[in-house]
Amino acid sequence: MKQCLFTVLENTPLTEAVMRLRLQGDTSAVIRPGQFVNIKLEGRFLRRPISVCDVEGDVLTLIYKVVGGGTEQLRTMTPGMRLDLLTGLGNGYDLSPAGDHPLVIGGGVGVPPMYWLTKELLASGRKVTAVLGFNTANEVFYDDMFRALGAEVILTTADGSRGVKGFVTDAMAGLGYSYFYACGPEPMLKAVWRTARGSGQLSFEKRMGCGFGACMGCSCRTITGSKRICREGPVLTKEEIRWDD
Amino acid sequence: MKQCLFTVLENTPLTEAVMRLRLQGDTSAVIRPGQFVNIKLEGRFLRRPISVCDVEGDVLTLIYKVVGGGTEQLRTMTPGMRLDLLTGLGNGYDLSPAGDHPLVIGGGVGVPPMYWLTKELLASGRKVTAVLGFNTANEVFYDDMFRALGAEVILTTADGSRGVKGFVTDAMAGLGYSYFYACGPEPMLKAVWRTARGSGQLSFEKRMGCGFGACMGCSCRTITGSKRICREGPVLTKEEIRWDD
Amino acid sequence: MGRLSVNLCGVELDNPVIPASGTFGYGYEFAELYDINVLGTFSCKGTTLRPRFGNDTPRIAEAPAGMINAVGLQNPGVDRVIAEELPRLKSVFRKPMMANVSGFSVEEYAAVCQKLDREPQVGWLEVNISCPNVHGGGMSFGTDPAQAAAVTRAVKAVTAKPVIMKLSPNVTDIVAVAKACEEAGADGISLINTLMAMRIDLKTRRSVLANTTGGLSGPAVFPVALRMVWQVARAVSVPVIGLGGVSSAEDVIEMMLAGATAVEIGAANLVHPYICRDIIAALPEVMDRYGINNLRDIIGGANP
Amino acid sequence: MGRLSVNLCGVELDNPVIPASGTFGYGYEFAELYDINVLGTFSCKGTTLRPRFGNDTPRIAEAPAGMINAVGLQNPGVDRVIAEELPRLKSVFRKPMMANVSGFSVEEYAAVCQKLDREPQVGWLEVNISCPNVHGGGMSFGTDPAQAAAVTRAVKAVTAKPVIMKLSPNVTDIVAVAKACEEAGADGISLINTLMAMRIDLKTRRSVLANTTGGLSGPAVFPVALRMVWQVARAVSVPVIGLGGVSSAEDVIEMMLAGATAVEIGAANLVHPYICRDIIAALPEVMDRYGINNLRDIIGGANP
Ligand SMILES: Cc1cc2nc3c(=O)[nH]c(=O)nc-3n(C[C@H](O)[C@H](O)[C@H](O)COP(=O)(O)OP(=O)(O)OC[C@H]3O[C@@H](n4cnc5c(N)ncnc54)[C@H](O)[C@@H]3O)c2cc1C
Ligand SMILES: Cc1cc2nc3c(=O)[nH]c(=O)nc-3n(C[C@H](O)[C@H](O)[C@H](O)COP(=O)(O)OP(=O)(O)OC[C@H]3O[C@@H](n4cnc5c(N)ncnc54)[C@H](O)[C@@H]3O)c2cc1C
Ligand SMILES: Cc1cc2nc3c(=O)[nH]c(=O)nc-3n(C[C@H](O)[C@H](O)[C@H](O)COP(=O)(O)O)c2cc1C
Ligand SMILES: Cc1cc2nc3c(=O)[nH]c(=O)nc-3n(C[C@H](O)[C@H](O)[C@H](O)COP(=O)(O)O)c2cc1C
Ligand code: FES
Ligand code: FES
Repeated sequence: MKQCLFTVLENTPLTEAVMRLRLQGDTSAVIRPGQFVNIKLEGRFLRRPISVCDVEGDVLTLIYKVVGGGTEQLRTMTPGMRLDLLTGLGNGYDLSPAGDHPLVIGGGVGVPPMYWLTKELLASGRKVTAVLGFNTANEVFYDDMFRALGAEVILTTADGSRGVKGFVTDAMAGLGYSYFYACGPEPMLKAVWRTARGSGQLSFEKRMGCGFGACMGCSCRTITGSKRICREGPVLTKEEIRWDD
Repeated sequence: MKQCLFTVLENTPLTEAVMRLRLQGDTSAVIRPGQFVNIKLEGRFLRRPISVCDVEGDVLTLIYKVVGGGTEQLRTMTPGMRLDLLTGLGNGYDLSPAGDHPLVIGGGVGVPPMYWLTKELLASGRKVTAVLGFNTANEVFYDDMFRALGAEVILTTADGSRGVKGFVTDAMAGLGYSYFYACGPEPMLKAVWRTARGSGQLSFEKRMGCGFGACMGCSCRTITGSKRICREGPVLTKEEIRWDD
Repeated sequence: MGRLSVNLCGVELDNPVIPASGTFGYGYEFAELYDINVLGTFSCKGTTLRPRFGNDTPRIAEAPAGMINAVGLQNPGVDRVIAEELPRLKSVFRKPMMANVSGFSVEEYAAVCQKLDREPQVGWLEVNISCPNVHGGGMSFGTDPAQAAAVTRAVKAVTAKPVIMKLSPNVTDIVAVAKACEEAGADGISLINTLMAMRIDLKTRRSVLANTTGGLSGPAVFPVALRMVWQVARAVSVPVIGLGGVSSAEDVIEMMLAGATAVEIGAANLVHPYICRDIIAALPEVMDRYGINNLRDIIGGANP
Repeated sequence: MGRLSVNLCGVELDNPVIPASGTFGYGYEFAELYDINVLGTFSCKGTTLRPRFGNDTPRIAEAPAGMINAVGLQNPGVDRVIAEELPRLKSVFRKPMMANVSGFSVEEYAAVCQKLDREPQVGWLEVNISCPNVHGGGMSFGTDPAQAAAVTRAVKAVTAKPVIMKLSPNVTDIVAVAKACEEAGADGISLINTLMAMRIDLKTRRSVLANTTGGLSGPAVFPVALRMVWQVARAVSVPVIGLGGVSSAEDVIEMMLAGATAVEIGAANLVHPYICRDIIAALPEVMDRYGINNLRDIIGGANP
């Protein structure tokens, strides 16, 4: 983990509510796809956790959805402004078990972390299929970016306004893959966990006090005991996940 | 009273700790020298009261000393930034009893409000002598501005490093004047009140909750009953002042 | 009956927004700024039997997301309030107003309420029991359920107007105090008053306040106030007025979901003089955003 | 003896800065960030007899100038703390540490303290009496002076280490609880724990916390904490540790002027992981600014 000041390079809308933020600074602690950063905003006490969508040299790309006061405030940041970040948080995805043709599954703002993951998987010579799920056509973002990387992209929308009608699990049925990686809202993760064949890794969200393991605010029960989503997570393996409800 | 957004035009140091802030906005509620504005600063709950030093059209000049967190934050404002102000607060000085040769007495950051007052007194055809008191030579500001207006200026410094050595009351001894106006730290006001011949008006400071008469935070006892420094003050007449300690 | 209207102890309010005692004077300072008839009602400066200058100054201090006050109930006394303030108010406010009452003995509370009972402009008596009890060792009436009940009974005996008991949050068990007031006949409960607090000036090494301690209010106390409103609203059957740090339409709705029938706004008025008017104006849009048709439907509507 | 050093219950601290329980884990997360030997000491995560997962999630919420937590004492239980955490800590922290202890009955408190009494790494036992008392109707041990005294006595009976009783601020009379602890043998008092609070999510119309209520901490509570430290420090003769919202060197000094011998820092660590180190580094300059030669000279040095 590192605490560093980053400078805003770009903060532009991808859809009505989703923004892309590009930041310049010390990215040396950001080492694995699936990790996140924790952003301090003036006048808000707790930091806001956002996954790393991409890192290229000293430039970090984050994609966030405006859902409340903090992300609304983030939306007002303009190039040149500075943000205090904790970087390199969380375990990130383990690429070693991916096999030759992993499936990456992203839903909504679970899509961004899959981008860097896909890039790394492709860079290691694997074939990647990406199933990207959204609610409706005008909420879709980054599908072209995944294609540009060289991934096969299957788009789903709940209302069928673009791509396959339905959920990511509908698109997954019948697909062949060596391993899977998933990030998205909890109901999606649960459905993926229930229906996906084979092994995989899933990334979770929890309200966080610190983001680096100090407060026990983000604990979750796994079959191997309790884990802190911010430290032993956010990525858990399919096998260790316990759904309590 | 009005609540308006002002744009910073200038925020420059006059001495090591004293800054001049020029703001553009709706000055229509600012009608009398001796009135003040109340400034909202991001992240501070209470507004900060500052006297009007001058008003020319839609440009307001304030002079403030950096003494704590709020004024420190004010120092970081740069041209183009915006500030939420309550304007036109307080009674201000009554010019009618001034006579033909009033004396204006300012001490430290009590000097700024005397500037606009002096300007108005001169504009009404009066002769003005200004006694301006500071601690030491490099804390002096605005004496030349008073001279440029056409006032006779007597400068005092406590350590004698410029002008008359001593306090404003030392310089006042032997001066002839028709009426007096004073603003400065409470010990100075008390000394002026005790030693000044004839009648006059003195301006006070109190910790304020609102600045416009709603909270009773700023009350002071006068011989005619309690007054709110923010509304029936900050200017009191020599005759009504009661010193309780 | 509009979307915003609520019923407070039998009196219909156009909306639940009420400036809190001590932050709105006797109303007419704000009447210079906007038409205060847009308010549900307002609670006037705490009124005592005799005139009071209050505590020495400084009696205001800044705090993180809030302020501390030790004004100490400055007011002209109930007789001048009736003779001067109420007539003056009449010309700018045509709704029933809430008279906030304080005292230093049970008898004083009753005496003030008895006088105000005769005033047709007064819609409710809000009885502030956080003042120190001079006959009870200095602890406030609001910290002991039995004393809170005693004040309630004494006041109820002298007035036919709805009596709202305003509680201090500086207690171990707010529910016990609220229930004692309800059992003694209170028609409503308002909470919270300020949290006892202090700041020290590092330069002078003295309290920032001449009175040493004061009361914290503003956004800092909102989560504590909300918790107490939640606890009390579930324990009593009379209406609860929620206050403490409210400063947006969202905060009003949060308080009402927790169980408040109406919501007072205190410190925020001092910093943003138009805030009550602006919150009332903002409510319909915020209600739409959260799928609320009528505010009265959501009172106590939150689940644990 | 440096300018910053203070004596806490007979043990010399290099400086008065102590990360507060629950915000610093068992120390080694922070040891990855900086050499935690710069600290006066630190108070570990609240330790109970049996392992606890704590409350359901979400158990964190944002508040104005603060946060609410309902972690619910997640910890591996005292036996694993002794078997695993303390040995692991030894490699990164060579000073005596403060063991924070919780329990749900008097016997549990005593059992945990008895085990920790044998550990040479433990310099002080900090006994948190704000947990609900399962045998006493759910109210916390810290809200009743008699029960607070009972816990103090039980713990003192099983340990020779200094016992610091950590008080809950959710009480009418904090001085009564502090004095009861002192009379029962407490070697020190630390305060405050969190203020009971709540937030409701407008979208779901449910509490933001699975546990419904939680504890408010952070700058918002600083003026309340300072007031309680002031009151308690004047009423007891044992050392007082002040905490609640401290987030700067100035806050440390303000707490000490109010009467604190040492100062804990909680929520601020979560947002600014280097804050304790930075405050310690800033103290000498801030002391110079306010004419303070040695911190120990200013303890309780403020006037009303
Ligand atoms: C590990 C991790 C990675 C994330 N990555 C992304 C991402 O790449 N893009 C993105 O758009 N969002 C992401 N989120 C969710 C994002 O953190 C929240 O949307 C954001 O914190 C909301 O803040 P707010 O102030 O706008 O909302 P508010 O609802 O006002 O926030 C109030 C509090 O709740 C917390 N909170 C609210 N929603 C969430 C949530 N879903 N998860 C955790 N805490 C929450 C906030 O952090 C804050 O403390 C991630 C969350 C986690 C835990
Ligand atoms: C009517 C009036 C006119 C004023 N005019 C000027 C002026 O023209 N130039 C100038 O430099 N200063 C003026 N002051 C003083 C100025 O308001 C304070 O210096 C300023 O508020 C300090 O804020 P801070 O955050 O830097 O200090 P802090 O000490 O951190 O402030 C903490 C709190 O105390 C209040 N406070 C601190 N000092 C004073 C003070 N002397 N008077 C009132 N409240 C105080 C602050 O407003 C704030 O609420 C005036 C004060 C009043 C009441
Ligand atoms: C300056 C000031 C004066 C107050 N005077 C009174 C009063 O006279 N009577 C009373 O019942 N409450 C008084 N209060 C308390 C408020 O009415 C309210 O209960 C408290 O401030 C919490 O609300 P807030 O956080 O919105 O300010 C006063 C508060 C402030 C800030
Ligand atoms: C996430 C979190 C967990 C906490 N856990 C404990 C605990 O286990 N034992 C305890 O005595 N206090 C606990 N506390 C309370 C703190 O130690 C401290 O008393 C309180 O937060 C006030 O200090 P602060 O405002 O600096 O955070 C916890 C606080 C937080 C924020
Ligand atoms: S958020 Fe604090 S431990 Fe995970
Ligand atoms: S500052 Fe509020 S009445 Fe003067």
